Amino acid sequence: MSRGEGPVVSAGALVRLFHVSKSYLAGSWALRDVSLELEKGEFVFLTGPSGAGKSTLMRLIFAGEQPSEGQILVLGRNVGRVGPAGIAPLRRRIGVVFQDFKLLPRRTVEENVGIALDVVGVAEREKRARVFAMLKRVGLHHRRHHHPLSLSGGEQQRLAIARALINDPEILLADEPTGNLDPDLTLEIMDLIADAAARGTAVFVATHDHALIERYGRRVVRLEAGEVVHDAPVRGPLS
Amino acid sequence: MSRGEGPVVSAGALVRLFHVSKSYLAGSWALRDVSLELEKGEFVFLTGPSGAGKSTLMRLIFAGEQPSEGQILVLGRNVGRVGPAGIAPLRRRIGVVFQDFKLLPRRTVEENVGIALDVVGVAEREKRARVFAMLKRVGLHHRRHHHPLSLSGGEQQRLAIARALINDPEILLADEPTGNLDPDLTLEIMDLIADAAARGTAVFVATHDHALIERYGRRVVRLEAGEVVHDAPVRGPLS
Amino acid sequence: MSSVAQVRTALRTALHGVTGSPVTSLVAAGTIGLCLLLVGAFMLLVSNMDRLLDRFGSEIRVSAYLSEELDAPSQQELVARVETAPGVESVELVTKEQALERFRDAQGERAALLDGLEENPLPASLEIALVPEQRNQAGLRVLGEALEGLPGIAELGYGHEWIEGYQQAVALIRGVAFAIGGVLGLATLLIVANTIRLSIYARREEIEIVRLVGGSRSFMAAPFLLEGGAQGIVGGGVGVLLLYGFYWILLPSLRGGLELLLGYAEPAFLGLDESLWLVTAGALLGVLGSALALIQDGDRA
Amino acid sequence: MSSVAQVRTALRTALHGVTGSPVTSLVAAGTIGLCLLLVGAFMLLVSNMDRLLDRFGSEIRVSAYLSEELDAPSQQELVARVETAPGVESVELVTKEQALERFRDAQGERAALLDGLEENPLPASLEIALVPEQRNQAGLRVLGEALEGLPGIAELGYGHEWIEGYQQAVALIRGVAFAIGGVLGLATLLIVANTIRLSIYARREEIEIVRLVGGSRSFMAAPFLLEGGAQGIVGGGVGVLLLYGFYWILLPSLRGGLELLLGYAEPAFLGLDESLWLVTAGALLGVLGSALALIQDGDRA
Ligand SMILES: Nc1ncnc2c1ncn2[C@@H]1O[C@H](COP(=O)(O)OP(=O)(O)OP(=O)(O)O)[C@@H](O)[C@H]1O
Ligand SMILES: Nc1ncnc2c1ncn2[C@@H]1O[C@H](COP(=O)(O)OP(=O)(O)OP(=O)(O)O)[C@@H](O)[C@H]1O
Ligand SMILES: [Mg+2]
Ligand SMILES: [Mg+2]
Repeated sequence: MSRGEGPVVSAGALVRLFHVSKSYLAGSWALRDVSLELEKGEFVFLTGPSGAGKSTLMRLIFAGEQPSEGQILVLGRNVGRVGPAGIAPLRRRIGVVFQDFKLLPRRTVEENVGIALDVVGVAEREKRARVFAMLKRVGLHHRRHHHPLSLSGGEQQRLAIARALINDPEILLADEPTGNLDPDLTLEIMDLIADAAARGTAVFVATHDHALIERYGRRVVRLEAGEVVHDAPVRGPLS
Repeated sequence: MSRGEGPVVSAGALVRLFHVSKSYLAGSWALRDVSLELEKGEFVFLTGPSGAGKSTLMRLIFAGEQPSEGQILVLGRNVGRVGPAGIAPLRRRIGVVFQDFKLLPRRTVEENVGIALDVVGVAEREKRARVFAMLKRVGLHHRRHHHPLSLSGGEQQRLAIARALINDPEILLADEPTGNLDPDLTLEIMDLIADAAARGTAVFVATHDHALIERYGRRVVRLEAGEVVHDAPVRGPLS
Repeated sequence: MSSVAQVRTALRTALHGVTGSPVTSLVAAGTIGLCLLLVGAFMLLVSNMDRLLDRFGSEIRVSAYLSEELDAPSQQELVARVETAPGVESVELVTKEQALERFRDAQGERAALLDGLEENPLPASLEIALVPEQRNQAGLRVLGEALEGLPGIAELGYGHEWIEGYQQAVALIRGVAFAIGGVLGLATLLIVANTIRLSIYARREEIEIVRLVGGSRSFMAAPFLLEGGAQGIVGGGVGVLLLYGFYWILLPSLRGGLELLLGYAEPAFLGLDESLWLVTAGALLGVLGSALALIQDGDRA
Repeated sequence: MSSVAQVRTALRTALHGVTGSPVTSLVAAGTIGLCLLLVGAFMLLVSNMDRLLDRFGSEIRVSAYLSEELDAPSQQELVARVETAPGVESVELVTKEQALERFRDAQGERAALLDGLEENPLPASLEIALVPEQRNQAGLRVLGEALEGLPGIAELGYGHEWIEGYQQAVALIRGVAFAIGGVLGLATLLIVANTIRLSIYARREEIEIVRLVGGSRSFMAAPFLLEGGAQGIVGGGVGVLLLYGFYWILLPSLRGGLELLLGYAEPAFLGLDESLWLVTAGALLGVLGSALALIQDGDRA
């Protein structure tokens, strides 16, 4: 699934994995020899059974884990070499919807979204306006002063999505972002994500929802036991 | 949706809600005037949009919250009146799959399942055998010495299901139990739950997955903005 | 559920608590240890001060001046009789000659003054030491009454001021020790309770989950109480050991200073019973702290 | 990001930390307060003991015995000259008559002994007090050399033993104070660091999340340092206030005891500067404790 043996830089590739393997426990592989590219504006579904390595792949991209083997280039940087101080600036350009949301329990809904702007230093007034607009898009503006623990599962998930999108990230990694949403909301949220892709964000969505994949008809990468068993391009030049 | 105005006790009803309302914040209702019964061996899907009150309904049944209005009878007890000391014995007879799993992060997989037997005082040897058998059924026996945080999302969900089922509960409340599972696993897990119902457990499954509902074709209770808008019996005598 | 099984489960869970969050457990045990180190250091200070006071107190003596006409055998007889009086520890006979010698010694460079004397005007006396419990005004009065009727005793010298000062010094030092000990004890209790509270707070999620799966209050609380007790015992042991370490490091310089200053230096470490008392206090602190924390925070879980 | 905005964000986040987990914050501040209460109580004890020693020290005097032939005007002249000698605080003339009177008083019930004297054998003398800094062997030597050449002085009485004992008492008490202070300070530092560490541990999840959304190390750490500092200031203030409270409650009995025992009782509270020093120490402890905890635990987040 590469164009030659060595890493070839394609102009628009925001994420490039080159023969990446990851092993948490000696003797078992969460990911095995994965090579793939994600270009600007590309929208890719990542699928596969439970435990196939989808979340692991995402964690490697935002440097939440280091690969056991292989190289990962994200936004032009080799994440294996940026070091602790380089990780934060990189993460500010990546939006992540975590499978378990990772919301701050003691901050309000508003503050949970705002933190993604705080870390890049957006001024208070602008921040407030952008947060409100984003919360409105996911239908949580009326809950903005509440705490995440008082939200329903689906509301928490939408909050996580709002935080990931607020900063117009160059890369969006969404891990099972609609698992707790009803079909109508799922479509609304997916449209939001598709919008981001249309504006140039490279999007990676992990999902089990085949109906969704069929409906959107984008490139699908399928993992099984850590290996890429299927990579069907719908748009974009990759194998 | 009741058979008359007063609470009529039907012999097999394990859960009875009678004009139950719940308000977390003054002026808004998470549940509104909900009355329903759940009988021994009954298998009911609970559906509805995000924030409709599905999790709230479940929390009321296992006494995680107290109703603002109305009465709730669970296993013959009025949960509003059992008091703090009576709640624990009640919960030991109810299995719950929480939407956010609620696993003990510092215990192993095995111990997370075993805790449900510890609280009722099952002897060590019997416990070990039962835990192993249950983990095998959800496909996690090879991970039994690991910690939940090292499991994938779907693995964690299966662990939560194993803990809920280990104690052969009289009532099973499963909140979105397959949101992180692939279609094949979803069916396996739902069969496990259906088995429990066949053995007499009253089962309540909250889900957004219409395919699932159609496939199993059981009674469906649909909530919208806290109100029951639909309660279609497939088996069982209600409404 | 059999109580043996219950205890086993609680023990196992407590062990998990320790191994599962070693940071928390070690920090709590360490804090208990440090607090008990302070309490122990204070106890050490007070107990040594007490011994010092006791030694000073042993120099409290009553002088019974004898009449001039008493001959040596009668004096010896009197010594024997006084020795049986209530509250008397020892009796020493000081002859006229010894009395003058002592007086001369006490004058130091002015001793030459006494060369002008024609005869020895000082009487012989009995120096009577009291048993420790009687070294106070009441003891003196009792002794005085007992000696009153004895023939051959001309006058009693009580050294009232000296004994009054001694009594006051004892009272003051004990009072200050009591006040400081009270503050220290209270502070220790609060610090330990706070620490354990924080460590339980760090695990509030765990508590909530155990409650949600039907764990009773005692099922949830028992491991924390056990863990608190274990932390307390470890902390207490560490505290005593640290104290012993400091004591041995500081001992030589301390001994030197005391010897020069007081001509007396036998500082002693806490006894075995006091050391065990400290460890027990640690265990109690741990259990109590956990109980307090569970009562305060448990209501919200 | 402008540094003003950074500071504002950090302040806001620190405030959230406090309001979001008041238990943790209050417990940390309370522990700091209690520790500083102990440190403050100790400082109070030491500073008062120091004042007491100073007062005792002021009674260290050198006696310069005058030759018999010196007449009154020459004696006065000598007083004026000695007053200008190095290290001298004050000079008092004691005539032959005064000397005998004092000696007689000192003998108490044995004063009758002196009735047998034909003439007064005691010389007149100058009682010379030293300035506090010179109340030691070196100061005595310097004074001795200065008085050496003066006519009319027959002999110097140094009271060596007394001054040696005083010096040793000061050294011993300061040494013990230093040792206890060291142990107390170390224990305080560790207890506070432990407490803050636990409070940060209770929020490790939060730290992890902030890091995951791209918060830099300083962005993550600043609020904790600020919060630690604030807790330290509050704790220090509370500690000083508590100390003051205890002081006022115990003062009357303390004063009574001291007066009876030493004929002297002016216990004093810590000065404003020392109180501020305690609060500052609290702030430093808070910040340092947070920094330590972040360094130790941050590596794993
Ligand atoms: N920290 C870890 N330590 C050990 N094993 C891990 C760790 N994280 C993940 N794994 C294992 O690696 C494999 C891949 O996990 P991953 O979370 O990537 O799966 P996934 O594809 O996201 O699955 P799911 O759909 O269930 O979320 C799983 O078997 C998982 O148990
Ligand atoms: N503790 C709480 N405090 C305040 N509001 C709450 C609390 N818990 C739930 N709510 C609100 O009550 C409503 C119903 O919540 P509930 O969790 O029951 O929804 P749900 O049907 O489970 O939704 P989902 O499918 O998204 O999980 C939501 O609007 C939610 O925000
Ligand atoms: Mg996953
Ligand atoms: Mg829900």
